[in-house]
Parts: sequence; C-alpha cells; structure tokens
Amino acid sequence: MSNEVISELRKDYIYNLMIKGEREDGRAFNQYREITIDTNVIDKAEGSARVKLGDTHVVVGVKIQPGTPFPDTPDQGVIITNLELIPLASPVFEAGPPREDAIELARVTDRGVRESGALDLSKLCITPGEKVWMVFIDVHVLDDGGNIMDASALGAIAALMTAKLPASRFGLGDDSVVPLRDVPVSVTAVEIGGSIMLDPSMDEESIAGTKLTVTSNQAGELSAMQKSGVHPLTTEQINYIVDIAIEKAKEIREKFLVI
Amino acid sequence: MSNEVISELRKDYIYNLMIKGEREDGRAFNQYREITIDTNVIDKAEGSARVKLGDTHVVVGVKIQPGTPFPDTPDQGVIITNLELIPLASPVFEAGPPREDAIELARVTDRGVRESGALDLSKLCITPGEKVWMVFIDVHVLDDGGNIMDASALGAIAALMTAKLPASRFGLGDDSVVPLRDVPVSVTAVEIGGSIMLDPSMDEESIAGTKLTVTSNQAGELSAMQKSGVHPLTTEQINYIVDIAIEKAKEIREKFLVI
Amino acid sequence: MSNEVISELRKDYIYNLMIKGEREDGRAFNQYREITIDTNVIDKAEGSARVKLGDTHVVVGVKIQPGTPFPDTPDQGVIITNLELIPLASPVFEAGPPREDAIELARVTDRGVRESGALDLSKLCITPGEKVWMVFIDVHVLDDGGNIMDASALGAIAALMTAKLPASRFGLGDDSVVPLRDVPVSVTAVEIGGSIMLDPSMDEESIAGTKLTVTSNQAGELSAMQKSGVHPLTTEQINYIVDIAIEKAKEIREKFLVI
Amino acid sequence: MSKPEKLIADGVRLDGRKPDELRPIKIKVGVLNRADGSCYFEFGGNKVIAAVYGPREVHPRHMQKSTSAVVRYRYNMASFSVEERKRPGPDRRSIEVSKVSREALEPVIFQEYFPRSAIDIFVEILQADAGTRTAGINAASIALADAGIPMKSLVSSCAVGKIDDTLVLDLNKDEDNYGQADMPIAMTPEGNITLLQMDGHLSRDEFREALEMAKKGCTAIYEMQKSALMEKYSSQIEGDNNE
Amino acid sequence: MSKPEKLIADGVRLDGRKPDELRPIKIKVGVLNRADGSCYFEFGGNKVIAAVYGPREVHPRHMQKSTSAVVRYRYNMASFSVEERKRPGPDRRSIEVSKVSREALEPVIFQEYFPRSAIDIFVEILQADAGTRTAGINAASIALADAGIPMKSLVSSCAVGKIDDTLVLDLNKDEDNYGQADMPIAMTPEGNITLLQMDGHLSRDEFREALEMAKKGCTAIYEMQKSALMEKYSSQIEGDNNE
Amino acid sequence: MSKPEKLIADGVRLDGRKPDELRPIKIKVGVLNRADGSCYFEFGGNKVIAAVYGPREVHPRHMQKSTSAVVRYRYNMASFSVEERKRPGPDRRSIEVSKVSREALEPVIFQEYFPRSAIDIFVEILQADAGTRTAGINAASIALADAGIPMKSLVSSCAVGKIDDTLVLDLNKDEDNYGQADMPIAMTPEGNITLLQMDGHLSRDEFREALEMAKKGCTAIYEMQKSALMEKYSSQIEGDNNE
Repeated sequence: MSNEVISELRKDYIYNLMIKGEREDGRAFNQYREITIDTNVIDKAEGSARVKLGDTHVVVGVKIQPGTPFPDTPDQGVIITNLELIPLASPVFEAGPPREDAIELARVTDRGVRESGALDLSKLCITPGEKVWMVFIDVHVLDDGGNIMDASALGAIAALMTAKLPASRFGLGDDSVVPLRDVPVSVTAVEIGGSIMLDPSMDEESIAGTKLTVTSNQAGELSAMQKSGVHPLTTEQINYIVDIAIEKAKEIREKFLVI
Repeated sequence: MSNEVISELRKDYIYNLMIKGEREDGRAFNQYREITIDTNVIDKAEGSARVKLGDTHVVVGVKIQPGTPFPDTPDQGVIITNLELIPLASPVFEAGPPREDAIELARVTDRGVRESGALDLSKLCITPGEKVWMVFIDVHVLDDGGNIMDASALGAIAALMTAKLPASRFGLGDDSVVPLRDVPVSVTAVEIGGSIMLDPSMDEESIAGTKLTVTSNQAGELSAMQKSGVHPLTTEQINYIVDIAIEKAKEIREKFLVI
Repeated sequence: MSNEVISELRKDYIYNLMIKGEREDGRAFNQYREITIDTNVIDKAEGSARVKLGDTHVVVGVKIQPGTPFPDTPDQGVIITNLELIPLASPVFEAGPPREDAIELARVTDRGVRESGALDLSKLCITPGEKVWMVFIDVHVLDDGGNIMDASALGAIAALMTAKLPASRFGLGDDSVVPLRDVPVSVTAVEIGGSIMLDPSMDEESIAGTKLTVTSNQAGELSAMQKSGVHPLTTEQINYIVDIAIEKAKEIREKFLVI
Repeated sequence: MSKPEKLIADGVRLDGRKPDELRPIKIKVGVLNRADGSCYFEFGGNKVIAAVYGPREVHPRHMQKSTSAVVRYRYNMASFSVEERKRPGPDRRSIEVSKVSREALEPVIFQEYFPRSAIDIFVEILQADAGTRTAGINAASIALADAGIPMKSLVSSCAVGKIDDTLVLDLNKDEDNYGQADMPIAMTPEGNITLLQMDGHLSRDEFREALEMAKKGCTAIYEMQKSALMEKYSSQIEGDNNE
Repeated sequence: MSKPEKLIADGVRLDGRKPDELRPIKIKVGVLNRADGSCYFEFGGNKVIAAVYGPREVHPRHMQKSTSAVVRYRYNMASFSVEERKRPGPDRRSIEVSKVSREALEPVIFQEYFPRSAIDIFVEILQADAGTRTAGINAASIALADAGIPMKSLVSSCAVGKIDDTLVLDLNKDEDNYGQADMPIAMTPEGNITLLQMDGHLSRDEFREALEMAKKGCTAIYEMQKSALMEKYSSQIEGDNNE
Repeated sequence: MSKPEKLIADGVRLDGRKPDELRPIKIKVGVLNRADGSCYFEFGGNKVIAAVYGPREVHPRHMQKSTSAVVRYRYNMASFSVEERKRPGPDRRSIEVSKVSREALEPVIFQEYFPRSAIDIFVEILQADAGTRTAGINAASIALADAGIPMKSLVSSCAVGKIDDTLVLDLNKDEDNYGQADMPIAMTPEGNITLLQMDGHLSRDEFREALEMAKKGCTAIYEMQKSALMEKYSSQIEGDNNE
C-alpha cells in the first residue's frame, strides 16, 4: 500500500536494526506503542472513541438506528462496519470508493466484534421480522502511523462499550446500554525477514512481507484471524503469534477496556 | 470552466472595451440581453418553460408525482431540483455525473424557489407523514451562451407558474394549480477588473473573476445569494450589486412573470 | 469489439475462403456448429442450462423469487434478463459495468423470450398489485467462440423449460413448472462481403460488417429482430435471412428443445 | 389511457390517420449556437433536438482510431419527457438505442476523412411519444449535414407497427402500448437498411409488407429532410446576396 | 428539539449568548503527523479537522496547470457527525460546500509560486452543529499556514442569521433549523469578502447590517487564528532554544 | 434447512462424512478455449471455473510494475450460484476474497520473470456451497500451471471448522451456517501457509489441532491437483505420439 513512501535507505536501516534485535523507536519486538483511548468524544454519536496508537489516530463513531432485519435473521440486530482511508490521513490515500485495503480492514474489524459475540444481537431485536437496531460502526482514520487494524478494533470495542440504544429518540422506551457480553481485542504481528514484531509502525508495515491479525476474547480464545500480505508463514510462526497475541490482548484489555 | 475556449486576444478585446465602459454586444453594464419565455412547451410535463436569454437556451420541465415526505417534515411537499450541463449544450460540457458547476447551479436555482417561499409546501401535503407531492424541477440546458444561472431560475419559476398538480391522474381528486405565493427572480452580476456588469455573456463569464447571484422576491427583499468564483468582492461592490439586482429583478418580474 | 484480436492475414484468409463459398471450419453457409445443451446444471438455480455452440460456452441460470409488480402491470410477473461479458471468457472483455455489447445481447435475449409470449406473465401473478414472481434470467458467458447471441437465447429458453416456481420455499403452496407457452429460437446471420452466413464463429463475427438476429416462434412467425453492426443490408438480404432463420429455428427447436 | 376497444376502425386510426400516414413533422435546422450543427425535429408528439460537434479531438485519447474518425452517439431522454419522471442519466435502454442509432448513421459518414478525430452526435428527447429513436436519427442526420460533415447521403427513419391485425406506419404512444408489433428501420435514399429492429408478432408475409411500408415512410421523410436543409441553405444564400 | 416558542428573549439566545456573540472556539495547530499542515477547530458543537498536503505532484496529470498550483478542497462529513447517520461519501451538498470553500481560500494563496503542483486541503467534519463550512474554512486557513504554504493573509469565516426577526451572529443548529435566514461569509483581514452565501429572508437593510455583523465576527476569529499560530510558532522557538 | 439438532453424531456428519473427510472433488483441466489456462473444479456442491490470461500487457499502464508482473485476481459469484439471487458485480466480500486469494497464490509465482506484465486470474463461482474461496484457489492454482506460468509449486486450499464442539474438515453449507468456527487456509506442498483466515470460536489448542487437520486436507488436495495436471499432460504426450 504505502511501499512508495519509504525510501530504500530507510528500509535498509530498519532491516539492519531488526537483525540486531532492535526497532527504530527502541521498542521490544512484542511491545506496543503508547495507547490512548478517549471515549464519548462525539456527542452526536451513540458511542464514540478516539484511539491514538503511537502516531496512528482513529476516531470511531457508533450510530444506532431502527431498521429492518435481514430475512434470514428476523430476530437479530444488524452490525454494519465501515472504514474509510480518507486522503486526510496519509499522502498515499485517495478519495473515492473504498479500495481493497480499506474493505479488508473494515471486514476484519467487523468480524472481531461479530464473531466474538461481543454484541448480543438477539437483544437488539425490537419487533421480530420488522424492526431491529442497526448498529453502524464507522471508523474514521485521521492519521496513518501504521497498524490501523488494531487501532480500529480498539476504537470499535471502546465505542461500543460506551454506546447507548437511543430508544427514547425513536419513541421506543428508555435509552439503555448496548448489550455487550465480551471484549475482543485484535493484535497484529508482522513478519520481517523471519522475525515477528507486534504493532508495526508505518515503516515497519511497509517493509513487512505479511501481517497476521489475531482477535481473542476475554476467555483468551480466538474469535477471528486474518493473514494479510504475500509472504507465507510457517506453522511455527503462526502458533508463536497466536500465543503472544492472546497474552498481549489480555494486557491491553485489562489496562484499557475495563467495563 | 470555459476558460479554455476563449482566446487571449478575445479576452484583451473584451477587457479593453470594458475599460471604455462598453460591452462586446453594445449593452449597458446593467442591461440584460433579450429575454424570451415560452411556457407549456412540454405537454408531458406538469409545467414547463423555454427561456432564451441572448444566446443561452434552457428548457425547464416540472414533473409532479406523489411520494413519501422527509421524516422531519411529514406535512410538507418536497422540491427536488436538478440541472444538467449536457454535452449538447457546449463543447466544454462532458457526459457523466454532474460536476460541481452543474451542482452549484442546481442548488442555487433550488434555493431561489425554496427560500423565497414561492411554493407553499404545506399545501403540497396529501396525507401527513405518508404522501405528499414531489415537485421535480429539471433544468435542461440546450445552449450555453453565458449566465445559465439566471436563465435557469427564470425557467424554474415560469414553469412553476403554469404547472398543475396532476391529482386526477393519481386518483386524488381534481387537478389544481400549484400553490405559488411569490415570484423570485435571480440576477447575476460579474466583476471584471473592478467593474460590475449584469447578465454576463459567455465570454464575459469566462474572464470574470467572480459572479454574485442575488435572488429577490416580490417585496424586493433577498431570498438567496451566492458568490461564485475566486476573486474577492468588497462590501461596496456587494451592496451595489444587491441594489441593482433588486431593481432589475423587479423589472424582469413585471415584464415577464405576471401571474 | 474484437477487431483487434484477429490479424489482417487471418481476415484475408477467411475472406478469400468465403469468396470460394467456403468457411474456415468447412461448414456450409447456412450450417450451425455443433450444439450441446445440458439442463439442470446448477442446483441452486430454479432452472439452468449449459450451452455449447462450437467453441462458445454459456451457462444460463434462472432464479425466481417473489417481488413487487411494476405499477402499470400489477397482475403480471416480471422478467429481468442480465448478461455479462466477464473477462474470464475472452481476452477482450473487461471487468466493470456492462458495456453496450453486453447490454444489447441481454436486451435481445430478453425480447426473444418476452415478445414471443413464451412466458405467460399473467400466470406469474401471486397477489395482484402486490406480489408477483420475478424471473431473473442470468446469462454467464464462459468462452467466447462467436455468436454468443444465439447461445444465450438457446440457454435462456432451455433453462426456462426446466425451471420451477419455488412456491414451497416461500410458503406459497406447491412448486410448479414455469408457465411456458412457446419456444422462441434466435438465429443470427452475418453479412461478409455480400455473402450471408449463419452462426458466425468468432473470427467470422469479427470481420463481419453486420449481424442480423431473427427470433421466431413455434408457429414460424417473427417475435424479434435486431440488426447490429455498421454495414447496411438490402431488402433482399434481409428477406433471405428471415426465410432461412425461420427454417433453421424450426430445425433447432425440433432437435434440442422438445418440451 | 386504458386499452381502447379498437385502435383502428374503417381504416382510420384513433388520431385520424390512415394506416400508411406519418404523423406531422416539423423541422428546424441550425437551432443551436454552440454546436457545429443542430436540428430540432418534431414528429407527432416527439420533440427532439440533435447537436453535432466535430470533427474534433478525441478524449480520452485511447479511443482514437488511427485511420478514421470515431463516431459517438448519445441518446438521452429529459427527465420530464415522459409521463413518469425518468431518472437523469443513461439506462440500459438508452445505451442500446445509442448503439443502434450510431450504427444507423455510421455507414453514410466519410469517417476515413478524419483519422484520430471524433464526430459527436447528441440527441436529447425533450418530449417522447413513441418513435423517439427514429425521430432522433432523422434529426441527427440533418444536424450532421448542418455541421458540414461529409456524408454519402442522409439517413431517414420511421417505424411500422401492427395494431388490430393491421399494419400501420409510425405508431403513436397508444398504438405502441396496445399494439401487436413495432419495427423501426432507418434507410439511405438508395434503400439500404441501416437500422432494423422488431418486436412483437409478425408473420413472414406481414414482415415483408411492413418493410415496404416503412421504406415508403422513410422516402417521404427524406424529402422533408432535404427541403429543410435546402431552405436553410437558400436562405443563407439570400442572406449573403443581401449583404 | 421541536420548535421552541422563542429563540431569543430579552436579547439573550437559548444558549445564553448575546446576538453578536460567537460560540466558544478552540484551536489546535499541527495535530496530525502525516499531513504537511493541520488544524483541529472546535466552533460551538462543531468539531472539524483540516489537513493540507502540498505543494505536491498532481494526479491525474491532466489536472495540472502550467502556470500555477491547482488548489483542491474536499469537505467531508463523518457518518457519525450528525443526528441521522450520513451515508459515507460525497453528496451534492458537500460538493457545493467544497467548491465555495475552495474559492474562499484561493484568493490568499500564492498559487503562481507552484506551477504544475497541487495544494490539497482536506476538511473532515467529525461533529456538526450548524456552521460546519465556516469552521472548515477557519481550520483550513490555519492548516495552510501550518503547512508553510505562502499566503497573502489568513481567511476567517462565520455566519450571521436571523431568528425571531433579530440578526444574530453564528447560528447554532436549533437557530439554523428554526431561524429565518442564514448567511455565511469568509473574509480576509483587509475586509475582502471571499465567500458569500445567503438563504432565507432578509430586507436590503437587514442584509447590510448582517454583513457588518459578520465582518466583526470574522475579525474576532482572525485574532484567535493568529494567536493559535503564534502560540505554536513561539513554542517551537522555545523548543528550539531549549535544545 | 433450519438448524438441525445435531450436526454430527457418532463421528458421522449429516452428509455421511467422517470428521477429517473432504467432500468429493472433480477436476477438469483446460476446459476453456480462449483462456491461456483454465480449470473446472467441483468441491462438494461448489462448482467453480478458473481462467488465467498472461503474461500479457497491463492496462491501465500506470498499474505496471517495472521489476515484476502484476498479479490480479477476480473472484466473482454468478447471480444464480446461491439460494437468494445475488446482484451482479463485485461487493465488499468478493473484493476481500479476491485480495486474500491473490495473496495466497502470489508467493508461488515467479513474478520477477515478467516485468511490466500482468497475470490475470479469473475465478467464477457457478454454484456455491461453502468453501468457494478454497475451491477457487485450488482451481486457480491449476489454471496457472495450465497456462504455463512458471511457479515454485502449486497451492492447495481447504477449510477446517467446528461443529457441535468437534473439529471437522471442509465445512458444507449447513455446517457453515450452524457451526461454531470456520478457518480456511491455503498451503504450499512444503507446508508454508499462504492464506489464513478464521472466524468463530476456537481455543488455542483447538486452533493448533485445526491447523494440522487443514494441512492434511491440503496435502490430499495437492495430490489430486497433481494427478489432474499429469493426466492432461500425459494425454497430450499420447496425443503428440499418435500424430
């Protein structure tokens, strides 16, 4: 995606550091950059969060409105996750319909929430077959400093944790909290020249052969995974990433996402 | 928009004339080109008008159909104004979705009608919250000779003045006239090298630094304004334009738009 | 469309053969290539057919679902025919919205079915004004060996002949066969240098000045026609094509489309 | 209008025409200032305007042809041209009509005179009443001549249809809605067919008869097209003499 | 909120402001890492962020101008910025707002310094509360300065409206919904008007008064814009001295 | 089908398979005339066809890479391939599937042999029954070989899922709808994982076990892919000898 914005010299520099077991910002291979999460930053949204993950900056807004259920799940609410890589956030992003990178990020963010069962969709039913709550999770990327994936997933769950069902606005009774029952956390690793690092910076991401995102739940079990990028991974690498991702997710959850 | 179609020589010619207080077609600075308005030119439309303003030629058709009101105005009719700069009308127009020029023209035409209160939207309600009259104002530009803006606005109000609500066709009682209660007129001025001229020709428009459209109502008061173009205007220039625009609108209204 | 993929040498070769009354594959001018039709090839579709016409290969799937009738035909079912020239089928096809060739093929296929009255639309009404059967005929072209037109039309009628109304799946009673009352067959001729040939191969199609498709029904009467391409035809040529097309359609119908 | 009992009675159609009678035609040449050539064409209730630009540069450039001009044709219906408002922009029908209309005119244009150029034909349907594509081709043909595009001949176009088992020339909207067949053609003065479409139901013999009827209609239209161009041309000559 | 009985009483507006009082403004300069210049701007309930990239290469290349930079402006509302979720992507309103906002800023940019280049301005509305276009222009103006784009001056923007027959500065959402007129302007420090739109109902005299009121509002905003830039600049100087 | 009480009983699945058993596979190589390489692949109820064109010129040209071929992959579902008719054209799901499928195959293609070229892979799903992406990758891998594209190895793909708390190979549609987890992978014969996705619920240990089960499935598929290619190759040799 952003291959062009990093010079060959810089690539060599990072690569050589890596061989010595170091990263450009001095982090350990399994160390995240500084995380800041502020919630309720957008009053007009039913839930919202601003996440800063190092230089990466995303705002996630959750809008909730009544709508029609899907025919095959008449008694379940609907989650719709959207992510835009707007040109404000990076010189390499372009205006226009979302491209495959943005679509993949949106869909993996969505699966993290959906497959972990974090949202109890059956509690989002208003009238079976007719009216359910539609939960729109919109991820707005403002600054791409690398690893948008984890920032988006963090923002999505943090925004949901503070979101309200706006029942009173639609004459549907009192407002209530969104029925959350798990707190999934996504952890992304990159493989660079055989080494595995967590939470890649933009430069690291741009020279990585492949990324693996592992989303795990409160029980320390897997909810979603996605390999992205052309370099293959060995079974050992995958198992290693899964192990540290689950641990790291636990750490992040306990530190930033206490209900 | 059409900067490219006018040669440097021609620009100089017009500019030099202007310095002498003259225009290429001999008009006074505050004089309009010849206006011709024919109404009921399209039988299939509920209202229609063909406007010729000098070399500029537009046809406006008004279609009226029942539809659903907007949720926030359940007891009001809906106005939808559309304008296309079709490639038939000028060598510089292109096929495809409307571009910013066409969108601006459509929206300013729309605001002229809407903000003047010309249409009594509450009388366009059929069943509150369920069914209202949708008034589609479609401006079809056939020949761009400059100042499409004023020709469109003239065509829109002239078409509305002759339009009927086609109630009988939809089994909703007898046809009736469209509930009009004002006759807004848009007057556009351009600023060229510090001078102000009304009703720019195509060449004048293409060398003008900026345009100001002023829409005023029967009471001689302002309903809508739009500055378009990159050159700034001084307060004095704006006040001057507002004054002559209101007068000119009165003249045009009395001559061409008698109910 | 595919002018570019055939070399000048090859054009000359075919042209010279044609002057001697021969075709590249040895066929007579009014002879079709080998036809194979397999039906019920897609279990998920309500009806389906795979047609091989020489090197040309299409799969037609018919999906049938309840939907809303058009306002002006409240008691009639709806036919929607779609055809895609997907890039898998030819080096000259491109991804993206269907282009004029694909749209023309789809619309002529549609008219063949529709105008012959093959489908009794009044029997596809479920609740007048509210619910009717929507019959989607989707033509998937897999290999373009020339004369996609006739292969599509054959596939469409063959798929319809085996299609079922899936009433039980929608709680609308028992499944039943689609109400067919005619078997239209399209026959396409090309004009090359004054000669008329049926069922053009890809190379013949690409050098032909014009095509004429004639769809006729069981009674040997005309249901639809379409001239396509820039070369004019004389009255004599047209009458000749109509005559042989009706005969050829009869042959094909009797051999391949027995109800 | 709901389906009338009879569309033709005693050889007279609902609008008073005989079976082989065209609707009234009104032609104005050169009605637009910006276009290189233009024509306003009324054909019964159809009101269409055609404009021609070119030969001119081709954008995007990859559409250029190295040995001839590219001819482009855009048939477009105004939103207000029909009973039910039409959404602006091209739909599948207008894309097909544009294609066959272009192919109806290409054979008479000397495209090889203008390699790497475009000849753009724009046809706007301001009011539609059955037969818009034929009205558009008639208008476009005149607009091409008005633009000075070298042509082998004009092209003329009209339809034949079948109503109440009778072949009739030039269907109007009601006849089209409730008729049994519709067959638009376009033709050069030499009788070469450049457009032929048909839908509905015609026997082989009816088809032959319909084709002959349509050709007569085209011949009549051709005379009107020629007159309209001659009139404009001669008035220009006069104008030149008066100067 | 449904229409309140009065929007202003005893010279005090529903949110407690006086007629000629702006909503609170909060400015942060240089909030983004990737952009060449950026600004976060809170204007009452509006939260907007502007980024500037450039001068940089123009893609697609045919948009290049040979003698000056191309200025592009993309105003975009986040889906969650409004009460009813907005569909992502540009609509007709945002295309118009982008156009007039770009024209509000172009006069102060030395475009001729950067032929064949692009100066891209992106404005994201994270939360909307009436006046988003004016907030966006204020933010963009600072972001341009932050990006080091040579400018003749800043541009400042605010609206004047009419509620209960009274002219008031800087409408909030309720005043906008239930008011009688809204008139956003943008202005250079010298008093040149670079944006002017108006809709609703104003007499000629009200208009003149409104324009003066708006100009005063712009002047006040200009001071805040200047301070915010000075603050960032001086903190940088300090930072440099501390090194 | 509504949710059955049990998806697996006594170690036997509803379709009669054992937990680690693949659905029947049918492979035909070289089924298309126009494509450079092609493969028809049936995988249980899935019917997919893959075509490969290339190396060939890249359009639009700005997508060219100067040091290697561009690999493009278009996964597309026929409208009639599923129970509810699918609207034609790409949707968000198919764009994601295309991306990860391309990335599953790129590692085995010698892209650097063909700078400035494109290798285009088209996969059409004619009938879908869970596992379409894995069927598509298997088909595409063979089509690449059939097209003579130089490859390090084939790629094989299948999924492991969890139903009734039991890990099973290669979910069918009902198992997918009512199961607890689905994990498609793709693998080279050397065991390198080129695609890995997962959703649902798996413990760490289940994941490890699932990965091993999937690898066994891929190995079995690899043998079938090889046989299909060998068969075509040897029949060609025979054909050549007979000439």
